[in-house]
Amino acid sequence: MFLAAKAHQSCSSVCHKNVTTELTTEYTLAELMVVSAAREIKDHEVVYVGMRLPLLAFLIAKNLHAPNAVGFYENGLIRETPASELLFTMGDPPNILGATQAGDMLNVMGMLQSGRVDIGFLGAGEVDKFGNLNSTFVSKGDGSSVRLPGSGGASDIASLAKRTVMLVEHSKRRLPERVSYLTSPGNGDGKGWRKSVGLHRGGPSCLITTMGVFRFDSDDCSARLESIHPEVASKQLQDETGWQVEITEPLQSTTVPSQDELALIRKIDPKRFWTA
Amino acid sequence: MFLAAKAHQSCSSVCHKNVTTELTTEYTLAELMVVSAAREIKDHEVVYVGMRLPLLAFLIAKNLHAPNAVGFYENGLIRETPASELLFTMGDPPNILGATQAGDMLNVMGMLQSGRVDIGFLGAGEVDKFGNLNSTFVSKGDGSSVRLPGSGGASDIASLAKRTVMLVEHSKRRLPERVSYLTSPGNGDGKGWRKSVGLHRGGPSCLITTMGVFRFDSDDCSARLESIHPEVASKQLQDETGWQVEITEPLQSTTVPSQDELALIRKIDPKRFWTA
Amino acid sequence: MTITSNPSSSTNSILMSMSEAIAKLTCDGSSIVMGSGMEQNIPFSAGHELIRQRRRELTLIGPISDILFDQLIGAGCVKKVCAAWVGNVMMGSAYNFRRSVEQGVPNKIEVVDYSNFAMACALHAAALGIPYMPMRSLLGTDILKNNPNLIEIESPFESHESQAPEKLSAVRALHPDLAIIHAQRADVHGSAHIWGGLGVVADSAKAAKRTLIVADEIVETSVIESDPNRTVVPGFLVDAVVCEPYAAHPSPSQGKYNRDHQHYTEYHAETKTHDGFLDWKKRWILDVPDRAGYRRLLGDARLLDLSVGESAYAAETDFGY
Amino acid sequence: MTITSNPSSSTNSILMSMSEAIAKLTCDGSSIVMGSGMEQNIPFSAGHELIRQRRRELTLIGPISDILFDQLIGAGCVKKVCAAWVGNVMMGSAYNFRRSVEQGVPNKIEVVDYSNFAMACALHAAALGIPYMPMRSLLGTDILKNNPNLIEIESPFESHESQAPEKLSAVRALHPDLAIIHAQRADVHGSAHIWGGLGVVADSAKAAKRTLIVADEIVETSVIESDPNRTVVPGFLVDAVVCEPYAAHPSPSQGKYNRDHQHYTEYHAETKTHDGFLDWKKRWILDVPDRAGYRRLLGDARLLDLSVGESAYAAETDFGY
Repeated sequence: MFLAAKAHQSCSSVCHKNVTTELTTEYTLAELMVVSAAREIKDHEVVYVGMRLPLLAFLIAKNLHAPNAVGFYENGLIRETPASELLFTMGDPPNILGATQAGDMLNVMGMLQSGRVDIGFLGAGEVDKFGNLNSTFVSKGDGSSVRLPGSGGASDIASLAKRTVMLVEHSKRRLPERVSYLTSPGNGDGKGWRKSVGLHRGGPSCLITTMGVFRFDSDDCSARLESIHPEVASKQLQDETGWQVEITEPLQSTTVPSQDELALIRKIDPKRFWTA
Repeated sequence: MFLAAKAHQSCSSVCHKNVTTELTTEYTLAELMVVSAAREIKDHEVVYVGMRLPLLAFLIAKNLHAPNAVGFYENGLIRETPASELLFTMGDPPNILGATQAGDMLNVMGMLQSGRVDIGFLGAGEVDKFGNLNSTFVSKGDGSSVRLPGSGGASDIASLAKRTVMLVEHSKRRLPERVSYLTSPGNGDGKGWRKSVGLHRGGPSCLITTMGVFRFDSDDCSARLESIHPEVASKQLQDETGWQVEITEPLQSTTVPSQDELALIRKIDPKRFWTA
Repeated sequence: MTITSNPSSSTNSILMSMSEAIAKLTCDGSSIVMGSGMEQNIPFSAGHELIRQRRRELTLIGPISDILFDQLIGAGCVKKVCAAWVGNVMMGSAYNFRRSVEQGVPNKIEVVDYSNFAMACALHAAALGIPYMPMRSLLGTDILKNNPNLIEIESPFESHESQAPEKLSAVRALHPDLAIIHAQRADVHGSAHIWGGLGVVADSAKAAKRTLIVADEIVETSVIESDPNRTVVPGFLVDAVVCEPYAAHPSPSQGKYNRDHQHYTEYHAETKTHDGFLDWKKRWILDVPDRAGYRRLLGDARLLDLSVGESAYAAETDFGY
Repeated sequence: MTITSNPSSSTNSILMSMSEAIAKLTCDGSSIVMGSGMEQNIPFSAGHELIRQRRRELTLIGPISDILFDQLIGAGCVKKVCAAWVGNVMMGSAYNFRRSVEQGVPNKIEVVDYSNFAMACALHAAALGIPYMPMRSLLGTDILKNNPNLIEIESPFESHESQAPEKLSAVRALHPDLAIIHAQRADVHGSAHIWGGLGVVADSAKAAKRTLIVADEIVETSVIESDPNRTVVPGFLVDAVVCEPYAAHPSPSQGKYNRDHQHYTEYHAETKTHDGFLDWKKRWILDVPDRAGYRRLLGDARLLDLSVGESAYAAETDFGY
């Protein structure tokens, strides 16, 4: 799967102070998103990694808290050990060297379809309150539309993984009430939708934006705000969200990156290609 | 595919004189069958080789008159060069060493299904006048039945190759009017049957027995005797055939093995495992 | 810049003995796919341990099976066989199979007939997580008529050639409880390198609920990871690894040992009667405790005779960057 | 005993130049699958020759396509794209694709949207010779609603979990006129060794009516045959072989050369406008006669920088017996 655009582009100049440790540590919003994504990976899980920020999130998780996680890449790679360098794409030479298995796309997609993938990562042009994603067309304010790159493997991951985690830049345009084109299925129009269309498992678990973290565990299968990023005001977040935000009380502040996490991110991405 | 039993077992003690060349050359019926089978392979054809005698027939053809034939083996091997030793099974080490491709069964079976195989070889417990094969159950005279090993890949080859060549020991029991169990489809009950059941190509081309060679080019898609082996009488052949034999006039005598062919067979199978 | 060494490679070994693996992964009534590598890499030592542990009511699954299925049938372990071909790949018929079907000796088994391709597609469908595979084979045959897992269907898309619905066959996905797979080499986590004809090996591991790898050799994870395209089964699919040299004897393991033709002809000659098979079983299975004992019975001279005479190494392949 | 040496290896070479191969195997209106190796082994040099030969009305097929499809679209060669993703694998959007769809510049293309898996299954179905593949993906999506080659079906077998018919999706087989496949090495007959992630390479060769192999290196047939498990495309499927070092640049060819990240960022920056793309096309495609010219334009320093820094050879594998 592919993030339709670089989700972190708008946050390159924002820095935050990490106030949970003794040391004052600055981090970027992209780093906060990567770390939040990495923490969704549990040890021993099979992870459909996807492209862009999740490439880095998987490396962080494998090196820190999920050493036995297994990475699936839709070009046909399976890794039980992390790549030893920053990846720009899943097909980069450092991702091939030392892979556990290298084969056809059908091998990894088949195991995704048969239910062997625990968690998949997704990006999109739009995400709605039910976790449906659009990475095909988005409408601009003036009535014209923007053609996005398309699903890639996102629709397959959204259809077939046991749960999915989405990473999207937070803006009213990106987070509409309902997507204008349903590229990758979330919870459709609510409870029971997935089963009714023939999807037997899975669905969105978590939406990580540049302002907060949403969880899809409500009765109606819509996104509830679980935590808000440091220095983001609730009103600001609501103003930039296309639906009425429901909050899980008490609203947490998103756990900021630890020193270990930041040190590792900066070791892997010293030039800050993904985390500027 | 597998020959259900060793088709040449009954002919181990029979020898014939080759009278078409200056030299008098003795050959066995198994050698005559192997050579007849090899001659069905044209250069550049894709051949689904199967097991037993055809393993040897393919080696003969590749070395003599069809150097560019491609061999398919259902264990997943594809060979553009012949194996350098006698093969007892398609999975023998000399067949793996030097193969062009070694992969899954689905690779070769898929190309068989998509129509890339020109000719396939089949054996069976029974063959009937329409070229249908039984390698599952045969009834004995006393009412009991014999369980044969089963289709292997024979039914797939019979369904999907562009044409098939069958090798069977000639006896009334082996050549009934109609098979008692249709394991591998020939022409069913005659013209139009294959299309009517959904088989879009292929069908039997040739039946090589220990007494003669039949061709399936008649209007009603049944076997017509094209040639009779040297020293076999027409009446003897009819007596050992379960249907009224139709003859293509003028009836030929089966072309006996050439010196080159015999020399090669004996070089490959010096202990006469297949050709005694 | 290297971030880290392999954090998981030195832990989580699932290496165990064959008796432990068979005890752990099978029970009476298990369905087991074996012989997925066709005439090569047949896991005979695992089958012999199933016989020693007196497993009963097994369902055996595989396209062909060679004499391994015949041995399990003769030993009374089997209730049902789902296969395309049961015999002796070198000699033709296998006598225990015939005795069971024709005479109920030692017990009557149910045979569900497939073709090789239908079996491959049944395992492929299961590996892919779909309920069936469409095919063009077997139409008009008695195999299709008699196997409830094979049916005729129509294509949901119109044909390019005609407007009429296109007839197809369909085979139901088959999910064995266990796949037993022989590999030339594996690491202690189960990631396995296999070479030669691969038959239905990869799909059988993915179709099965659990997988047992039997390897001629255990290697460091770094050996597996040096050539990921050679990996046919990734370790996370594997539940146990057993290391036993000559585990596939009398079938060949390319680059490790050759096919023991003599063993096939002897088995054929010695098992013509049920009593003959019982003698054979006592000698080759019951009276040997494990594969090491079996190797001793074969003897050093025969092992040497079967070993690789002339090595032929794969061309150098660079995974560097 | 050795019977014979390879009787076919020294004859029947289908080695030719890229301009010959593209002239021979394509025409206006051809449908071509490219980029089947995903982010690796993308046959850029073949795409550039299609642009130089001014092919028109092409249908481009592939799961993803990277900027190769974007270049062909910008050059006006394309009528239709069947793909899951069209962009710049490193940078996101690709501008020619957007301009074509959004503004009809240089011409309006038709886009038939797939997911990666649906594309893989469409080629798999064609490779297997069946009219479609059943899937469980894409149900409820607008991709399925808008692509006539994707439909909803019901399983012809009852479900294990429920008695109701099981909903599935189905994708129609896709048969391109031509597959263009990049390989690390091939022989003069087209048998190709490829390593790394294999994407949909093997199925694309079998799905297509004809196949062009573009290899970094031509090797003796004995090299191919020394490791038949490394062969992804067997020669009898191949219609032409072209040997061009760095043919896949700027995408990587594992063990041969690395990914040229800079080229992707520059392309992204320089093709924001149509005029910008025309300048880029003139410099990198029209003003170079062939891949040798392209390598000269890249320059020795950059080629050296992209070459393999540290080799990492696959573990020894013995095919002997």
